Amino acid sequence: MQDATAVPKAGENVWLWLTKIISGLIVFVVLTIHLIVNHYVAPEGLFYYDDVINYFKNPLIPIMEGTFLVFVVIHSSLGLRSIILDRNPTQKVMRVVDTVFVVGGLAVIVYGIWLLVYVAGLG
Amino acid sequence: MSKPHAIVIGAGFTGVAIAHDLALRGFEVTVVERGPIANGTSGRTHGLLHSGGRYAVKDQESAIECIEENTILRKIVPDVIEPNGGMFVAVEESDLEYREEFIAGCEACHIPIEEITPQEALRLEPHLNPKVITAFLVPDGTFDPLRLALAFAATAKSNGAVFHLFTDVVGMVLDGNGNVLGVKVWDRANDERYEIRGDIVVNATGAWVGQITKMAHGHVPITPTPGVMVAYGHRFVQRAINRLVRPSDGDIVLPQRRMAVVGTTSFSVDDVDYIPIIRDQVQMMLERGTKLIPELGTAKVRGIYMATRPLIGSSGPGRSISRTFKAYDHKDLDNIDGLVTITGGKATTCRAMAEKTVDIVCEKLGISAPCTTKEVPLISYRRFYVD
Amino acid sequence: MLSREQQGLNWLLQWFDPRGRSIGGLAFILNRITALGLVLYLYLHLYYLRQLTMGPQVWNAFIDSAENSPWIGIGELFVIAGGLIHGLNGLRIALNSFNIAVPYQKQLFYGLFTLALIGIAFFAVHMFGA
Amino acid sequence: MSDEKWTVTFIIHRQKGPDSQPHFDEFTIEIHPEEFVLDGVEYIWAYKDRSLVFRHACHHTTCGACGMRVNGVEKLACMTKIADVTQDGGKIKLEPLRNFPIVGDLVVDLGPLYRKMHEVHAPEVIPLCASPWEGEGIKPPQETPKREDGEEYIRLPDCIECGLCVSACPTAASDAEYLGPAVLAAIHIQGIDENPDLLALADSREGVWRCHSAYECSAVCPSNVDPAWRIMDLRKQIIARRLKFKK
Repeated sequence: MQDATAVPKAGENVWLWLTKIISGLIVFVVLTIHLIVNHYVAPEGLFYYDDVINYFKNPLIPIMEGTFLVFVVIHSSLGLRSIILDRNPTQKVMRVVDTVFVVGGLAVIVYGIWLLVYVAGLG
Repeated sequence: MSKPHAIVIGAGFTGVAIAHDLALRGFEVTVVERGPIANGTSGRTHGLLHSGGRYAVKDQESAIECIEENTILRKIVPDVIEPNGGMFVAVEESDLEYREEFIAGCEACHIPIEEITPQEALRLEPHLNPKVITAFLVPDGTFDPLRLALAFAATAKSNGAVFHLFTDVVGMVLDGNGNVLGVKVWDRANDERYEIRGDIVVNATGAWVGQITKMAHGHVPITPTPGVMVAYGHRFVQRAINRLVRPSDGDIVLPQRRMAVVGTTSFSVDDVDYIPIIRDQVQMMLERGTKLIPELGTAKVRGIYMATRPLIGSSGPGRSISRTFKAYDHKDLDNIDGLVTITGGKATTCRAMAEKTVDIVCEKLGISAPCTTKEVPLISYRRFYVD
Repeated sequence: MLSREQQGLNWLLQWFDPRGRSIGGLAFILNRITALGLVLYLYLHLYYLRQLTMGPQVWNAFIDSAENSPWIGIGELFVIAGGLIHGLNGLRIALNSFNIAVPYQKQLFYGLFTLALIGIAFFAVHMFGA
Repeated sequence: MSDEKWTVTFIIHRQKGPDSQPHFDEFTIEIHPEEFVLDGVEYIWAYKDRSLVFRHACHHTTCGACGMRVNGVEKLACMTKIADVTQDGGKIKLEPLRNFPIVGDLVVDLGPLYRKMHEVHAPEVIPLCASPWEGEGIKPPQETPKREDGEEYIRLPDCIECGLCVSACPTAASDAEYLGPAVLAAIHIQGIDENPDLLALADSREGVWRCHSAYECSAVCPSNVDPAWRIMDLRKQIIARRLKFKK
């Protein structure tokens, strides 16, 4: 244990926390829907190419998967970030971490949506 | 001229109060303590800030010291004290025999008391034995033992005193004539041995003063007199409840944080480093305690502990020895210069003990500096760790 | 304070060592392990999905190779288990963060963890049964 | 109460100075099962090994000095009965608290905790009514009769600054600047409405959001502070204020 800094440090706050909790809840809800939908759409499992393409024919599916992607990236980034925070990095390191998460997260989302659009377009 | 250097052995109440007083009077102060702050008798005190009522009949010298120091401590260190007063209660007809003596004694010692009806006593303290016959309100209080010591130590430290904790005094540095020049110490936390030299060594080791004076080939009459205390996990009362009797065993119940602490007994021992808990005495505490607070009988025990009072003198049963204190200059006692011993007393009177001791030290060293500890408020105990 | 060097990997031990931990501490350990596992899975998953763009042959070959390996099935069950444990415990933490049911966090954990176990058993039977 | 003593082996963490290599020493003693772990430690110091250092003062849970890990779990040694942590012929492993600098053997420097408590101006004494004291954990205050002079009763707070919560906290394990359970509880007790400085601190990088709900603090707290509950309540309060549900 070290001494507290008299000045409160930025880097974690109520908004980040609420975002983490809400994105987590959305992931939880979408995942539940995903499991139920899958059970009805593809009771034998969703493996082979044609099954996947068929699955994506319904326009609601890419929307659902896209929502899942966006919020799971947000939730996991904030989660990883709080684990990194536990190692008490300097504010400078934290700025780099934040940049990596924002740029990387956006890249992953763009890639994922491109993939969704591409696969949906195959049908 | 450089500051005179005083070495204080012991960081119990007396030691830290002396360090505080010495620092205020311009000394360079080094405190050597074999454990952490207040690990001996001081830490294990009952925690009663005496109004003096307990001693008002048989030991008026102590009673007067208590009421004076009680008032001062409330003023200079309010943040370690629960200042909620105390109550002396008679629960048996025979207790009433003591009533007149008690009133007269308190009056003689200027202890403000107020007799209240049993109904009022039970309204104030609903857990009290409903058989209460009469009750007196007195200005007792409760304190946190470690934090009281820390507050003195913190203030001393902020005035330049240096504390060597976990450091045993293993011998004296003597000159050719047997006078004390300093102490040989053993830092047990780091396992290092070294010497500290000073202009005066103050032995404030309470029940252990004999061991220190022996190292200088001196002696002090002392009767270590332990007593047992039992802490229960429920705050039954808001003020210190005393039985209206001559000081006896198990006749005080104190509130402290979320607890009630019952004490105490009085017996003699030879070895004071480790005193086993005596089961019969714990049982007696419970029996006597329930006379005051019947619900103690069903309460959960949180802690049982023994503390060793350093009573002055070398004989006689513990209860009959005065609770007052004495400071000795070993020049007068054993023709050993450079060593002063203080012992006896009570937690409540630690500031006065320090004043008296430092007066002797100043006189010995030819320093004229008045004591100001009555007026100087102590800083927060937490600041012992801040600087 | 211990310096980074003196601390060594002590912090890692303190995060994940279950000895002497109470229910809440065990829940924290599970939550952190499942979190790390799920993140790893998420990014591997996204990476392998890229093969969907390479046409049916590539993808189906990939699926076939995966189907033949018993590890993939076990891995999938781990992902489902991780998701269930992390998700259900996440509900508990979310509720607690609005100071709901904090005094009952243990019971809540037992309840939700039982639910997770039932879910895991269901999927295990579903995937490997029959 | 039987006078039968048990034979118990204490396995004690030894380390001289913060930089030396730690090891364990074993001491086998006869001790009454109803005695406390701290009594055993003091016995070992008195008769077995004078070089042992350990913290203690009040021996009845009001001072918070004797926190240590008993068989891996944070305890106040003064209130931990031998019979509750071992059996006749058994062992007791004693280690210093975690997440504080080591001074030696079983002694850690609680300074960082005291300094943080000082920085959040945690009250040293509180009005009785501000601190509920009935039962285990946080419960509504029980009606206490008014004083004879109508004044408030003043009491020492529940938190004894023993550091057990900080030692048990997995976040404090790797982030020494995290305010930690005791300090956050001290903020909660004072109220963030009345203390904007504390609101800012609680809602900062070292504040309440860093808690991972392990609830180890409340599990080991010997003094009914229930820091975990208080941290969660702080979260609720901060969310309400930031979302302007409450001015």
